[in-house]
Amino acid sequence: MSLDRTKPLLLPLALVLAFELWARLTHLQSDSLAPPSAILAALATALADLSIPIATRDTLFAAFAGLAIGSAIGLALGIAFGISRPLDRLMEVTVEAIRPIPSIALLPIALIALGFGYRMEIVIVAFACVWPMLIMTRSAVRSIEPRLMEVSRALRLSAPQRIAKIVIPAALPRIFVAFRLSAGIALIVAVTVEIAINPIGLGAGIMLAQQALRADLMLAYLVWIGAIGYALNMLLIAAQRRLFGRAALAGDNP
Amino acid sequence: MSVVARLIEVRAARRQKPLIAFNAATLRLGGKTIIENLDLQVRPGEFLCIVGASGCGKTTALRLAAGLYRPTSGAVTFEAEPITEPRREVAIVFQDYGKALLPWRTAAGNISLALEASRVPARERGARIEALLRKVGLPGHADKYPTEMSGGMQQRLQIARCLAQEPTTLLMDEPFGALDAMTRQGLQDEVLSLTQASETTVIFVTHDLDEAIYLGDRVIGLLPHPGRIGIELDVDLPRPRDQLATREHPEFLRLRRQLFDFIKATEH
Amino acid sequence: MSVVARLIEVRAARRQKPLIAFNAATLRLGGKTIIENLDLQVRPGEFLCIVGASGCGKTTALRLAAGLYRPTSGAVTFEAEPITEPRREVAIVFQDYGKALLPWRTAAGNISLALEASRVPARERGARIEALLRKVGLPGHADKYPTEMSGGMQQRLQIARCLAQEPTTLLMDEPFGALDAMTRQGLQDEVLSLTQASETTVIFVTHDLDEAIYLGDRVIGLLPHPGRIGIELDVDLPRPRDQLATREHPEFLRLRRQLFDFIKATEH
Amino acid sequence: MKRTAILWRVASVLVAAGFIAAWQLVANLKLVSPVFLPGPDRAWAALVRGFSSGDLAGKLIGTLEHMAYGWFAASIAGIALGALIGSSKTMRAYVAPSLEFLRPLPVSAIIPVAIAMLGLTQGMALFVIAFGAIWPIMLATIHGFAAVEPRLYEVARSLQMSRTAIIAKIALPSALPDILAGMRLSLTVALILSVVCEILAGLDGLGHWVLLSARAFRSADLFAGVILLGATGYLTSVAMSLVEQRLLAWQTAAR
Amino acid sequence: QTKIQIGCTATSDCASAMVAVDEGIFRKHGLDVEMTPIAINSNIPAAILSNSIQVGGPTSTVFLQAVDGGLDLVAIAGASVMNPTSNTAIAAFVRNGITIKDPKDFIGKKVGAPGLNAFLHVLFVKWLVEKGVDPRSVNFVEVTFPTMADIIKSGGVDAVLTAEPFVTRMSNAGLGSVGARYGAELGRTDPIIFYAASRDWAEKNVATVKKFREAVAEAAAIVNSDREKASASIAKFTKQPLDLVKATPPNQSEPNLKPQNLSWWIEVMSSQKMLQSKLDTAKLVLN
Ligand SMILES: Nc1ncnc2c1ncn2[C@@H]1O[C@H](COP(=O)(O)OP(=O)(O)OP(=O)(O)O)[C@@H](O)[C@H]1O
Ligand SMILES: Nc1ncnc2c1ncn2[C@@H]1O[C@H](COP(=O)(O)OP(=O)(O)OP(=O)(O)O)[C@@H](O)[C@H]1O
Ligand SMILES: [Mg+2]
Ligand SMILES: [Mg+2]
Repeated sequence: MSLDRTKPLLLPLALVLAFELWARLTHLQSDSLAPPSAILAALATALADLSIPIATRDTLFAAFAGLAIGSAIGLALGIAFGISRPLDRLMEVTVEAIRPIPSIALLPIALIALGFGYRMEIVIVAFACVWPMLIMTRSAVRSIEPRLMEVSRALRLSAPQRIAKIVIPAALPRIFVAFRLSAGIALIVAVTVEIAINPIGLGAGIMLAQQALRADLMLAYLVWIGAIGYALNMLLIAAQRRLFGRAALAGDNP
Repeated sequence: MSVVARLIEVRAARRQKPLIAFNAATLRLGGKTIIENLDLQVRPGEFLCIVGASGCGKTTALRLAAGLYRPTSGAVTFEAEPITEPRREVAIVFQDYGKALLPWRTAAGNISLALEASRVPARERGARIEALLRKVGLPGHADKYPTEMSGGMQQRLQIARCLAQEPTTLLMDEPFGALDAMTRQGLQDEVLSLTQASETTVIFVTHDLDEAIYLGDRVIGLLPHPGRIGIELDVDLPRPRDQLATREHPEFLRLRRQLFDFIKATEH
Repeated sequence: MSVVARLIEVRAARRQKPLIAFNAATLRLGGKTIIENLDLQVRPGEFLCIVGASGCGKTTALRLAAGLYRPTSGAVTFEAEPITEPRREVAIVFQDYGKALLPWRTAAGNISLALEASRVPARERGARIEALLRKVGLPGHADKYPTEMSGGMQQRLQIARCLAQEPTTLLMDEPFGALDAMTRQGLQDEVLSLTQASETTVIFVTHDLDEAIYLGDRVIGLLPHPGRIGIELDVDLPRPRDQLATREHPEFLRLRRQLFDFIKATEH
Repeated sequence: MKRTAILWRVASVLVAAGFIAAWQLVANLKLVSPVFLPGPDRAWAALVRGFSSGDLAGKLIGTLEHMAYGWFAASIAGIALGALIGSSKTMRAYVAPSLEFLRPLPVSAIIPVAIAMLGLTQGMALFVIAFGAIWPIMLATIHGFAAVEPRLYEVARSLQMSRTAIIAKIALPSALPDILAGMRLSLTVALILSVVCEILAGLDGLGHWVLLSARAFRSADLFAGVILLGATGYLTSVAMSLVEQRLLAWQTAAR
Repeated sequence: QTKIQIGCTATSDCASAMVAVDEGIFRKHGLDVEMTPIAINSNIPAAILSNSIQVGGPTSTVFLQAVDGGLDLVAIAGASVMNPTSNTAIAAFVRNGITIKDPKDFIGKKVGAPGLNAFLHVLFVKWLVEKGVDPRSVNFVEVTFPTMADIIKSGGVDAVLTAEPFVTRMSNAGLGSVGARYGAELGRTDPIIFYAASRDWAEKNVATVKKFREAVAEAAAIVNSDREKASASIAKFTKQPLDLVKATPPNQSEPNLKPQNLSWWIEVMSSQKMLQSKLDTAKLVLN
């Protein structure tokens, strides 16, 4: 049991040690790299003076709100496109042409339309989260066992019933994968928006640390973001188990 | 067939007002003609059995009647209306039972699906599920998931779900294929008594000739490549039928022989 | 059974050196005992049939013999070695044929899988696939995907894939369940001639009593809850068997009666 | 068959044209300052100007290169890692958690570190793009491996197929729909990241064009770049669809 | 108390506003000011237009390009100007293994600028032109300040356009040497950064603008005279270590801004084809 718990730590520990050693041996001098010991110290300080906790709250709020809105839209569109071939084909050009527009290129427009703050960040996060949900939900819905869709037709399930009782449960494991992916993307986009423009949250912290030439602090922020993302993922997996039990994990555990 | 005879036949069919009718129905799939020019009338309350060699088109014909396929040409009608979609009063038992069950729902949940579809209030469902499970010989298995059930049990579960629909028409595709002789006979009688009592119309696909004759008012044998009717036998055996008496009836044995010869001739 | 008789039996079993042996094998799944204290020896070259009511544990017993389950207690051995994993010389025909085929491979591709696994060179495969498809009555269907095939055709495709393995032992779970009488008889004779010629050992699960007696050297009837042996009949019918003559043999009819009574008694 | 496909595509283009018309309307009504949102007419004019001056074509090629290499690297690494983690308990225990830690790291913050480690090189860009684009493919592959019909694994076991054969012949084809959906997502991610990389690391490409246009407040030029990105996204997705149709023919046979 | 938000990048150019906040000068003038750090200078015009900030500190190049692009901005007060001190702080830093004796030696070199078409880049190009070198023969790429040292070290570029404290840091680390002090050679005294607002806001808030000007003027005096106070405020706003800030003198604050102060920039940028329209200096600065 205790070995099982340490297994995930071995690889990162080894890498960190190697990096520390390398930094010491080469007398690392850089404005964007710092030895792990310095990073840890900076992390501890920033945690203690509450700058990281406050920034975390801001970032997570924007990321979650955007994730909720974006994935709801993506889920709805993905199911609609997955069920209805005609709709999918009609929207193909539009969707595929809008999807690759990097929100970072449109940040100035978003800024002028919405100003600094949560609103702009949430909109951009939502925009980014729609697509993975849409694409993966659509493909999940398409690969539902055709016999099950026939069962729903034979029972004359109404469209909402069909979606609630057949489509979503059958596609749930994949929808969850998409959601986990989107959660990661939400965090990334939120931080990116903060780095580029929005003066709140972890991204702003990174930006300031960078401009202050505090590589240790900047990397501390990065490590912290990784930890948050990791915890978020664990939380989602636990929630998936708890909420949906067998259904969500159908075939998801070996 | 002479024109006059054909005319008389057409009139007779009109008088009987078929519930389900195939009118010169042809179906092409993947570039091949699977069913060709099928003409078939099923009267309300009739128990029609379909037999035929493996791959001759039985399942396909049933799917046409269910509205899961639409004919490439010709028509398939239900109460004289072309069938475009499955109807709620028509229940379908699929041949591949394993794929037709929701793996994330227990046995009770799978039956419940049909009850939910017909908006049976939640508090009534429990008792009805119980009764249905008992009917197909699965009492006490309500909480099992399909993957925890044997092949025969899954097959019976699917039948229970179809009965939960309280259909006026039952389309059954080899529903007892995975059952042992005794369970099978029990379910045959169960289906017979249910359908006779409520005048349910049944189209029943099977590869067991005895079963077809034992159950049916009429048995149709399909010929393969493409699927069309090769033999049509009216079964004039007294009802209610009895597993021992009916199977020993001389008419039963005669029909059996006839069907057997037909099937034998279709091979090769 | 007296101690002496038991001793003699044990010695006899030793002499025969069973190929597959269940020694007091017990299997618990999901908190329930599915198979309990099963003792069973299968001799090399023997054709053993297993019958029993739906859900009595036939499939589970077969999966134990295949190495897909490991017994909770007791042992299941192959050539006196405990079975821990499926072996290549043992082929398994699954009951749910629809799930056991690769949907992304054509009929030919599915058979090819077994040939690839035993490293048959690519240029030899074509001819062997051809031959196997013909053997199961599917010539000309090589390029069809499983979803484009009827239930019976899928079932036969799975059998063809197992034969491609050139197994010394065949474990078959209701392999002819979806087949019409004629196709079925053809395949019964096919399997018989194949296995007799190469001395293949077969464990054959079926719910068709006639089939069990027609094919088997020995027929075992399982009792349900938990699964254990309820009856064991040696089939002393002459070989090669014949669809007409064998089935009319008095011994056949006697065995059939006996099995029927057994199955009947197990219900309820 | 072919004709209906073309008709659908035409209809789809018409729908997109409808959206462009709506955009023009918004621009004409000046709902958003024209300094930031030019109409499609001005954007198109800027696009034509950009191509005729020869600048834009070069930038486009630069971006396409970044995207193609990054996506290719991400696909190979993502499928390989996904297959390893999806099929091996050991990998799952030792490696998967570290990857989960890396996944939420924003590329914009990675770039300075990557520059410090790898220098301002194409290799750095490749690494960063692949780093960001790998996740959809990897997650989809892992899930696809876990969702294989258990009966098929039993078939493989009874055929005594080797681990690699099981991966190649059972798990990968079964997971293919998932993997392709993941690759489709990654393709866009790779395109976006190419642009981000060009913006943040100053590499030559459309991102650079977009950045300079934005900085100079030439919104028409900026949208010319955006239009090119959209067109690139659409064309690559069409190519992807063709591949999918090819590889998933068995799935359409089921319908 | 009138509330206004001022947006600046993490440089010493807006020191007058920073000091005015810290020393309570804004409050004294009836202004409740909040300073917002802005990542990239070119975001400032959009931030002003969205009213996220009312006053921002764009560089001359950003401001002029924004106005050229059609944004209705107006300068309301001066922030920093070039002077001999700040001009010597600007340098083209060359990596080891490359020697620059003559401006012509930059031909064919890969030069990293912290922002293409931004302040240092425009100046450098102007310098090249003055020295008779065709700027198109130099290969410019973008390199942000924090990554300069690493890129110079790895040889990713041959030179970077940079300023203090980076010049000293890189010299001390032995990464290379100063190739040209082009700022000093140009010897200009034109504005680097000034405070700007949207014309709309500025015209509606004449009184506030007036108070702002007075406060900034008062603070500018402190910035230019009291380096201790200035450094403390800069360090506080930019979160840079105090030692690092103290190491370089802040750019000179100059609260007065005349329309003609912008004409040199307009001329330089026009000659570099960065402006498409003819800008009227009289309209650029609020009188
Ligand atoms: N989707 C399809 N595409 C192409 N051909 C198909 C498709 N479905 C069925 N077929 C072909 O149609 C024929 C009839 O199939 P069908 O399933 O109706 O047979 P069946 O009579 O039900 O056989 P069985 O008793 O084996 O189930 C077969 O030859 C089969 O290959
Ligand atoms: N994975 C499982 N978990 C729990 N119970 C199981 C599982 N698999 C099978 N069972 C139970 O074990 C019993 C025997 O199942 P098995 O599949 O062996 O029956 P069978 O004899 O093959 O029946 P059939 O003829 O219907 O296929 C059944 O009661 C079934 O519910
Ligand atoms: Mg069929
Ligand atoms: Mg079974």
